[in-house]
Amino acid sequence: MTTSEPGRLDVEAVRADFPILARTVRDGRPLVYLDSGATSQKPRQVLDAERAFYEHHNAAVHRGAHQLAEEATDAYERARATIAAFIGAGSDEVVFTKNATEAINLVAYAMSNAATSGDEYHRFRVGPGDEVVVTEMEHHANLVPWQQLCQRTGATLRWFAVTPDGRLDLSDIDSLINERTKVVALAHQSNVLGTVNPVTAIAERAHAHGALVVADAAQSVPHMPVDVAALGVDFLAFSGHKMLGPNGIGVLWGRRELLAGMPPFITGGSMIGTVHIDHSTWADPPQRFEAGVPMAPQAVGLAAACDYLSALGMDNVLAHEQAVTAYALKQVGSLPGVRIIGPTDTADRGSAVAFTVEGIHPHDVGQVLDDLGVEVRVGHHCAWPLHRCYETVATTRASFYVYTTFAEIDALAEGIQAAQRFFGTAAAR
Amino acid sequence: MTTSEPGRLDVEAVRADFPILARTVRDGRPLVYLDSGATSQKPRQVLDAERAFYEHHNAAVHRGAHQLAEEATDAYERARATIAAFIGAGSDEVVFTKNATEAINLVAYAMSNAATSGDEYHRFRVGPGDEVVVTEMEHHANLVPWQQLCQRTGATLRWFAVTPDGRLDLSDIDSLINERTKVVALAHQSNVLGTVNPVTAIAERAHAHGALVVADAAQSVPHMPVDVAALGVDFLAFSGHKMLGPNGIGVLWGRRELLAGMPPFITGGSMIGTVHIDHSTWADPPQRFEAGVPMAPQAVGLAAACDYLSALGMDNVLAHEQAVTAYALKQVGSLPGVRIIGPTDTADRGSAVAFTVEGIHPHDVGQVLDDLGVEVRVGHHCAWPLHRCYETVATTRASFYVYTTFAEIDALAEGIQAAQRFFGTAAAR
Amino acid sequence: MQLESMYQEIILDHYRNPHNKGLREPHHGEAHHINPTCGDEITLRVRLEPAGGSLDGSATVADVSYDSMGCSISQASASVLTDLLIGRTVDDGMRVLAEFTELMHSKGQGEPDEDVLEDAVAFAGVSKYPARIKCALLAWMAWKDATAQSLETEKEGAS
Amino acid sequence: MQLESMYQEIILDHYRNPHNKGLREPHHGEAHHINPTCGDEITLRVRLEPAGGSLDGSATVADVSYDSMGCSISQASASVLTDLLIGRTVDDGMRVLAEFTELMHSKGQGEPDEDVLEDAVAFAGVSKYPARIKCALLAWMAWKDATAQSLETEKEGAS
Ligand SMILES: Cc1ncc(COP(=O)(O)O)c(C=O)c1O
Ligand SMILES: Cc1ncc(COP(=O)(O)O)c(C=O)c1O
Repeated sequence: MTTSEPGRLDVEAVRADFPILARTVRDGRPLVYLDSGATSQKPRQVLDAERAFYEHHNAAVHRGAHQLAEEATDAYERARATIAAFIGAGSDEVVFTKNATEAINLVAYAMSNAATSGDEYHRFRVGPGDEVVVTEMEHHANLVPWQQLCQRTGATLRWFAVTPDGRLDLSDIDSLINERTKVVALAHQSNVLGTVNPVTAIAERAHAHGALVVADAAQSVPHMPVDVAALGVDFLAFSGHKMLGPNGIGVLWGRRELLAGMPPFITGGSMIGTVHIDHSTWADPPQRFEAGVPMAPQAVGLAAACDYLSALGMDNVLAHEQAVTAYALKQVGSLPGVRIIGPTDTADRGSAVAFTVEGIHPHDVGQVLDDLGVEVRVGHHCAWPLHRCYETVATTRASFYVYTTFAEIDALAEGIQAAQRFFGTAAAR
Repeated sequence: MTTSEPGRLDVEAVRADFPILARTVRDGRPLVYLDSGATSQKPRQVLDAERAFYEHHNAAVHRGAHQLAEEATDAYERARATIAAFIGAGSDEVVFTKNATEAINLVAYAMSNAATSGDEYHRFRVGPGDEVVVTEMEHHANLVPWQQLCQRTGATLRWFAVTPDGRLDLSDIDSLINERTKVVALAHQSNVLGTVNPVTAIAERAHAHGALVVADAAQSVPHMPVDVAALGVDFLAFSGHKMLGPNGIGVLWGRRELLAGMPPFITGGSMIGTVHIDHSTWADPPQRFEAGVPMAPQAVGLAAACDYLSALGMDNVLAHEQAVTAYALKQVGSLPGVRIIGPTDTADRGSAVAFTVEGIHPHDVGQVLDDLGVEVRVGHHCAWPLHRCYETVATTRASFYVYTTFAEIDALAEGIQAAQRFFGTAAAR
Repeated sequence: MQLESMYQEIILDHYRNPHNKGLREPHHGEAHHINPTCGDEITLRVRLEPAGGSLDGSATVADVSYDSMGCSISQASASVLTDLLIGRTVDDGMRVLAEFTELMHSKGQGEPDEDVLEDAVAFAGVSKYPARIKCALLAWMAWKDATAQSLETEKEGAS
Repeated sequence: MQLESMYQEIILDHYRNPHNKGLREPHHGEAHHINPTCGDEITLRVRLEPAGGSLDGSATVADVSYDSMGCSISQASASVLTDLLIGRTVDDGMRVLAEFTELMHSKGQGEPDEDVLEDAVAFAGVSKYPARIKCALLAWMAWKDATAQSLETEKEGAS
């Protein structure tokens, strides 16, 4: 068991902020939570911020002129500014959604809505002959909405393949991205492989052909410093719950001029300019894309999460995760019968470590680990096409965050060996 | 000032559960919160339930096999069962959305998606020649999505007018609802007038012509017992935040066989059957309509809100609000220069009381009230077409809930008189 | 370790040496089921033998064969299913299915009837793990579908 | 009561007796603005007089007239605007607009320059009420649009 922590975070101090990490599971075993890629745990500071909103300032945002409504609106818009600053964006470029999934659907539906909206929205129209490009490593959230856009509009879906070592195969980029390409949608960081994709280079190619670029940043914004200006994409989607924030809130960032020229998705109150019984006009972004009473308490919670991460320093968060990941790749990757799915070193690679264990189905690996208090995810992790590339239906995935310790990686490696002993597939080392 | 409370709620005991009601506004004035129609306040029990989820059971629902994921999934599905029981529905008929707005958009988008989905979804297709019927009293959330559906599909929008006393004008129902009608969407209870519409009778007429009926229950489910079987509609939408629950969660209820035959709206993880790189199939309802990591903590909070309301008894809630409303209609309605917009007695009428004050703009009325700590809403309340019917751009609206006291109505009436004195429009009584 | 309560020896035996695996002809109905959370799949075939003139609930389950990919629980459950159902009448099989389904939803509280479920009682421990219930039921749901299909085909053929 | 800090006598006077209300001809530009939260509206017209040969920032705001519906703040603000801007150059007017906009976003902390803003300093108290800032700015935004339009029209005419 390793006791020193070479990352630049005081992990024990961090852990003390997360009430759930003190609990036990199964027969009183300490919780070893290695499923932050699915959802992260929340520090007290985030829960307190959300609760304080409810207990002191709760009102419908942007809809009232009384003091509570003023305070609620102010808290909501300050939260937007904090979150915008966290990714180097302007406040008016940050749209709140319920999660990354809605954020991506927003863009995909706006593009099909453009067909039946005014000419001012022609920039977003797609139809037969146009192409939409994704990758084989996408999470279903950044794949199915584009399949559906193609189905609604008659556009054609194309995709980048992945290489056996877990990288995008860019060899056919010149034919994949061409003058027919209208949008390129890809993960900034894969939730299975951990791979960080060369988004900036691909975006340049796409922009040369006038295509829009949508980055699924659900697994990057929580784990590394992300600056939208430097990244060079047009839209960026992420979820609050994966970055220490509450559930029920996500973000779509979009370039100011693109949001301004984009038709709405969900329609209703607070996103309108004027409403007549048979037609309506729209508010400016970001309001245009936020129909209904918004999730202000969750926005406030997410801003508290950004503050928490900023106080740790995103460079330190990244360094800590790189160290933990390197250790995991070594400790887990060196076990006999274990195959890492994805890059085996930490270059351009984040902290999801997916693997197979020879002769044991991931469900069974997960069950043994769970019995030992080690909580990992098993299955296709919402990336079914990717798993087909590796000729496996499912993998076991451990994923890490600011509160992950080296001792927890040791527990994982020991758990895998326990599974091998239990199912009799490997001699004990 | 009235001190006895003829409603059947122990309002003081209820108020003690709501931390925010103890605060003061402006220059230390007690908060008189009369804006529950926009959003309700939350009892400690709801905030505690949500926090307990985060601190003890937080994990991604329906995505993990470990103990935390089991507990989270179990809590989420138990919440669904509680909420379903609250409206007399089956669990598998309750779809979680972020708010009522999304719930209504879900149905409207599913209907346009049906055009480009398989034949099994033909039941939901609309196109040129088909008609969509709404009413002039709709909240924008139940109007604009239908305008947009018509714009996407070429269907025609038609609408019921309202009468001067705030009821639906049903005189032309036979021509409005006919064999071309595909969907009738209407408010169960108006958020401005308070009017409770004869939804069941209208639904019968619609069903006779094979049309679907969508009820916007955002203002009814929080305030009266609602039983979906008795109501006779096909879909019902409401928001958690208006019924003591958290923000960021809403509900679409739909008839089992209709949900089963409806194409999805937002697509992504957890709503799929199988996913291939170029096509996908769907899970059964309700999962089909819940893409992405869901807002489980908010679902748990909403279930706690349902439990809270059930413990009070929805009959008692209704009786209390009827009593408060009757008192408000009398105290406010009898002020010189004040005109109630909507029914002036409590028959088929809920607790929103909108009014105009002669010679004083609603913004200015609201400002004087706010200065006295009385928090009401001013504007068109997201019902702009309705306000045009009454030849006014805006009204002042007071709306009540379980914690509203008679003394607060007195404060409202006194505040209106203070505004009249301040602007010199009426002699003091 | 609570693992033993879930992975009973019987289950591990069936997992390592599955019975009746491999698709066989002839068959009346075939169903392909997938567990959408993990991607596990089964293709299962049913052959019925009419008791009297027509295929109905009194028909005998003459053969069940399958091909599948999945975890120990889903594999063992398919194997146990074939042992249990081959040779019974359809009506009887449906009763076993009902009993097994009830056991799976018992959250570890069920008291399985060993006379009816035989080896399948070993799955009682699985019911404590909600995420694994689908694994245990996968083959059973496929059998239900394939059997319904067999009866349907017959009806269509008859009409 | 903090009401008096918001509803200064000057504001109430302009509200009760608005100056330059009612649309007038001729005009170069017209803008129609709506406050989407309350439905208040204003239609505002601008007539410019060129200083030299062409219409530009040195032109004089020869007339501003408007028709509007709204609260005391929005009505008084339109009235004050006309008093302040008629007779100034466009460039000057834009400076007043900038100063007024800054005051409105000062959250009650602004120290308005009375030489520039004259009667408009009375709106300082409004800046403490975020929901009312839009009311105070409605006419000013319309003036900015109508003026930009006037200059545009001229350019188009010239080219
Ligand atoms: C009648 C009615 N319908 C729909 C809505 C929309 O609810 P939400 O904004 O929570 O989606 C509201 C409240 O704003 C309402 O009062
Ligand atoms: C890469 C990636 N994209 C998108 C999503 C979708 O996020 P959510 O479910 O919060 O919408 C996830 C997580 O589930 C993810 O890992």
